[in-house]
Amino acid sequence: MFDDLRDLYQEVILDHGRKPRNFRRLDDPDRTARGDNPMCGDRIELFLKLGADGGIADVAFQGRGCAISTASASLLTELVKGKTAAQAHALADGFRQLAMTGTCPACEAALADDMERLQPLSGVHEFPSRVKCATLAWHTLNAALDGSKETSSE
Amino acid sequence: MFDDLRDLYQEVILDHGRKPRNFRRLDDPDRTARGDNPMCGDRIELFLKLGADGGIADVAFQGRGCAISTASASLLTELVKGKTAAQAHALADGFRQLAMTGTCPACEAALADDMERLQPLSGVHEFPSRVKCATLAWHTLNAALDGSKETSSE
Amino acid sequence: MSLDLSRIRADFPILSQQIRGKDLVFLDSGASAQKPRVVIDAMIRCMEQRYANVHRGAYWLSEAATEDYEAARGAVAGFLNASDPREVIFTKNSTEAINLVAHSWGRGVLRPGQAVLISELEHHANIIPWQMLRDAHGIELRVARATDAGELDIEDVAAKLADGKAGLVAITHMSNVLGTVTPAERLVAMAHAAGARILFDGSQAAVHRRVDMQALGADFYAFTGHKLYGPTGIGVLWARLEHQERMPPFLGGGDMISSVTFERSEWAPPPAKFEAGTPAIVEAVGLHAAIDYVSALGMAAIETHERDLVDHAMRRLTDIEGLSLLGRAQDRGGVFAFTLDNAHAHDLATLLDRAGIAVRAGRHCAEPLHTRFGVEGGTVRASFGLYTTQGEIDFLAEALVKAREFFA
Amino acid sequence: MSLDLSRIRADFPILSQQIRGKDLVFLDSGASAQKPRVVIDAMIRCMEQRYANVHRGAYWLSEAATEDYEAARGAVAGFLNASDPREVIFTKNSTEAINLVAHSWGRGVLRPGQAVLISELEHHANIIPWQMLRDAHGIELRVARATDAGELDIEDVAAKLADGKAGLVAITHMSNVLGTVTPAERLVAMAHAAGARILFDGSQAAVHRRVDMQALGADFYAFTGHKLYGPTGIGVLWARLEHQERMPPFLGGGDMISSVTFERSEWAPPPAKFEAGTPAIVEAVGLHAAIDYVSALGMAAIETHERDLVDHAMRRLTDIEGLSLLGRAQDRGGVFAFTLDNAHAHDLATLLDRAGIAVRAGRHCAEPLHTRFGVEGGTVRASFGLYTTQGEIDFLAEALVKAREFFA
Ligand SMILES: Cc1ncc(COP(=O)(O)O)c(C=O)c1O
Ligand SMILES: Cc1ncc(COP(=O)(O)O)c(C=O)c1O
Repeated sequence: MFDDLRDLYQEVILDHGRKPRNFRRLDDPDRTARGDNPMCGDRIELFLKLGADGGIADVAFQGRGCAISTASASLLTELVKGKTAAQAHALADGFRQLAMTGTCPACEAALADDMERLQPLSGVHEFPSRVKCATLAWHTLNAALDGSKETSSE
Repeated sequence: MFDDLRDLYQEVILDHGRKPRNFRRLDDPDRTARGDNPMCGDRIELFLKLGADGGIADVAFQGRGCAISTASASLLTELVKGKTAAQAHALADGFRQLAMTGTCPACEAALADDMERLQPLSGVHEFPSRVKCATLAWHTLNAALDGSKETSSE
Repeated sequence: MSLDLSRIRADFPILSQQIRGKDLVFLDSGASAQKPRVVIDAMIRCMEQRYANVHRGAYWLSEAATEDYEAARGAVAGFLNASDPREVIFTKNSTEAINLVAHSWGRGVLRPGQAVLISELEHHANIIPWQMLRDAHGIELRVARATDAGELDIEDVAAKLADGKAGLVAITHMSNVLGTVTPAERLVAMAHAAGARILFDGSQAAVHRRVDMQALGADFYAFTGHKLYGPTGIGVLWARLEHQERMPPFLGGGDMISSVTFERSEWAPPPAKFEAGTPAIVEAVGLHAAIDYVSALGMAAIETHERDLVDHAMRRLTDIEGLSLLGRAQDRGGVFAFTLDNAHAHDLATLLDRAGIAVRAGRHCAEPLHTRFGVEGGTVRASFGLYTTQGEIDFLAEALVKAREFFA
Repeated sequence: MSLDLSRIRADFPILSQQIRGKDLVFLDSGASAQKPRVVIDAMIRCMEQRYANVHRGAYWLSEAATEDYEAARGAVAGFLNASDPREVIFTKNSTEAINLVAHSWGRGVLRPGQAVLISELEHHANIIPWQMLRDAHGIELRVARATDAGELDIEDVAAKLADGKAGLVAITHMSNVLGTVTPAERLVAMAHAAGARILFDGSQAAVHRRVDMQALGADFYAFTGHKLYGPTGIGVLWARLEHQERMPPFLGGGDMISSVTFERSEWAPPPAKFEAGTPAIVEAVGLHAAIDYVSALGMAAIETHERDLVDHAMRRLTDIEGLSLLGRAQDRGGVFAFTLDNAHAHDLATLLDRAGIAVRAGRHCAEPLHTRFGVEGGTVRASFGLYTTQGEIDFLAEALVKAREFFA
């Protein structure tokens, strides 16, 4: 009945959705931001710890969301750790592109490995109402890096 | 081009429209009322002088209106003079019936002569947006008799 | 008299569509209902044969359009068994209807310090306008509780009316999440006994039951065209003339005045006073056709059909492991909100969509109600229309079982 | 590029109708325009194939409807050359659009004691909301004069802005009675130089000219769908995002909030904040089709055609003995209001109707303007659309001559 949905809900997604990585509060974070998707009531909180060089030393999240937004946030935390703010913004841009169109031809070669790991989320581009679930964490990341407190994917 | 409109604009109407009878203010009236038709901006003022018996001793009107509302007011003044309030109300009811449907089968025999004189206005029933023009003066008459000050045919 | 479902379904062009190769199983009528051909045809005829702006046009087309527009008002009055068509004010939807009352009657008649009593069952459309009135005008906002079964807690209503401070009770006639139908007659009696006026948000109820303004005795009643198989862009506020008389206008503009100078304007008599600007002419004509359609089927027959659907859905849904229904009111209509273990509402809706089933996921514009029932994320909601079949409910139930496996 | 009138007329089903055996000569487009087949078809397609409530539906039909609704917003933004589609707020008509500004921006941003400057040219929709704001909020209402030619008296505007008390200028972009087009760019410069914001009532102008928000630089612009060959039940308020951010919402309800508790609610970002409740989905789709239709013809071509009609009408109408035109502005569109000796406007309209000519009689929701021009009763108004022909104007002129004889 739902076989063609295995494209959207690939095993990686279901796995990260069920057992999100870095799913906790950071003590004493340097930056936090909240993201809201009023459409489905999803809400996440993202915590960043910045290194002396301004890079992302640690990152974690909490909140409640669907499999897709949870998996996306979970993958995010794995990928942006160790990146500079500029690198993280670039990856967020690339991911938004991927989620909306299914590919990111404009993405730099430097992002290739990360984009590869995000590939399982590319299926959302066929589900307009779910794109926002996938991008929520990334909007929130941008907001946290820019120092704004709240964001909404609507 | 407008030949079939001779039914609506019969000579009587055009004549009363051009040269309305009793078109003046009454000095020291016992009752006055104003009638408004916001649809076309028509506005009339009706003046009544009552006799010792409560009957309509004199009646006149002023204002500005289309041929139909002016003719209707003019005919009204000719017809209700000398009538009791009850007779005038009955005639107003009969006329409203005539204007809306083209006839007044329910009208009492006592009204027959008056209704005959109002017959030229019966053509308005085919012009829904003009019925209010024809009935404006009669609404105003009712209002004057009942002692209310203003009325609107809308 | 029972409904001939296959004939009815043929009346709705959209229902015979295939979506991604699957038959459409439309279970989101509570959000907005589909339109029968007669409604579409009435709108076409209006635009092709009898269209012009209404009122104040002294020519045939404008007279025809005015006649049709006012006939629609008459049809609504008949549908509600109102005693006078002037009690019917056309708005753009329920939301505007409720805002109109909050704004005009709320600021014009309610006094600061008085209270408005709503309930935990409300749709945002019957919450936010009163919050805005509270903040602008200094009234107190009280909220009557819902019981765990999802019914209105009548004792709490009584308690919150007891001090006589409530000037208005504004309550849903049927919850768009739980399906609960509130005891309207009783609420009218309670409100009036406490010296308060009462407004019903009938957005859901008017679609599923016969409502009768003369029998009910309420003060205001709001509903919306697009849920009643009519077009978008039109709603109704039924309001007693005595209230309309006392209310200042809401929107200012053409057609709602009787005279204008720059110094002051005089308002037109009700209901024109509340219908500023060019109204939704084509939509009124469409709503008229929708009312004729449901009236010809018979609201009683529709109610019976929906009662059968509710019983059937109750049996099928409560059978499903891991499914939790929100609310189990005695008196309820065809709206079911639920959660399923392991599956977030949004993921579930996406799965069902792939099977051709249209349901809504989220909080259905009733966030406080979800909070009340401890649902943090959202629920999936299946809501029925007069064209819904038991077969569709069976298909939903099967799909839910499979969906649970998918996410297990 | 000129318009192919016979093809265009074939696009409008209603124009091929006979009314009481006479060809329809529809000269009331200023009140509401007729609808081309593409608009009707788009609405049918919406209801038969792509209908559901928008936003928050995680299924195909709702996604399709949402896409169509938002595409309509994009089309309006393109039509107005707005820099961002979020500047486009859908309302039910122009009247609601102006009331929205008067209410939200007026009470939220204007301070008591500040002034709003309107003009003698205004439609009631751009008078009454400001009177209501004056009475509720204590602002001063100023009225710029019209000259005897029916133009806006620019010196009077300057004088009334001179003390810097005006917070808002709210002026028609084209008079619905005189046809006068106001010097919009100049007014923007004057308003801004005086520290005021500026709103245009574009209900008439947007139909006849290309309007360009980026070039104009105004703050608010309102227009209405049904005059632009679109459906009833939909209008547009274009508003800069910075203003939208500062404005409290107008109607409260679903879709305009981001979170709700009974204590307080948070508003959704613009423009959702101003679109409470189920929007006019089908009507937005119809308006989109109307915009595509006029855009394909080209606003420049439409303007040229209408300029020819205006020149022709000027010649033909000024030839008629006993006819007095209201206003003779240099820059004008296809709207002519006049009186005729011996014939009251209403009688005249009835006569013309019998010849198949649809014109409006009265004060056209601009009572103070009629007072200004010394017209006590009303005028007859003939207004043109893109489908109007010179032949129709000739026919009107002949009928007027005969009508004068009729009443002589
Ligand atoms: C100049 C002007 N402003 C405002 C309006 C009001 O438009 P609507 O009735 O669609 O709100 C009209 C049309 O009636 C108009 O011509
Ligand atoms: C109970 C209830 N009230 C109000 C509304 C608002 O209706 P509308 O969006 O048509 O204004 C709805 C529908 O969304 C509803 O279900």
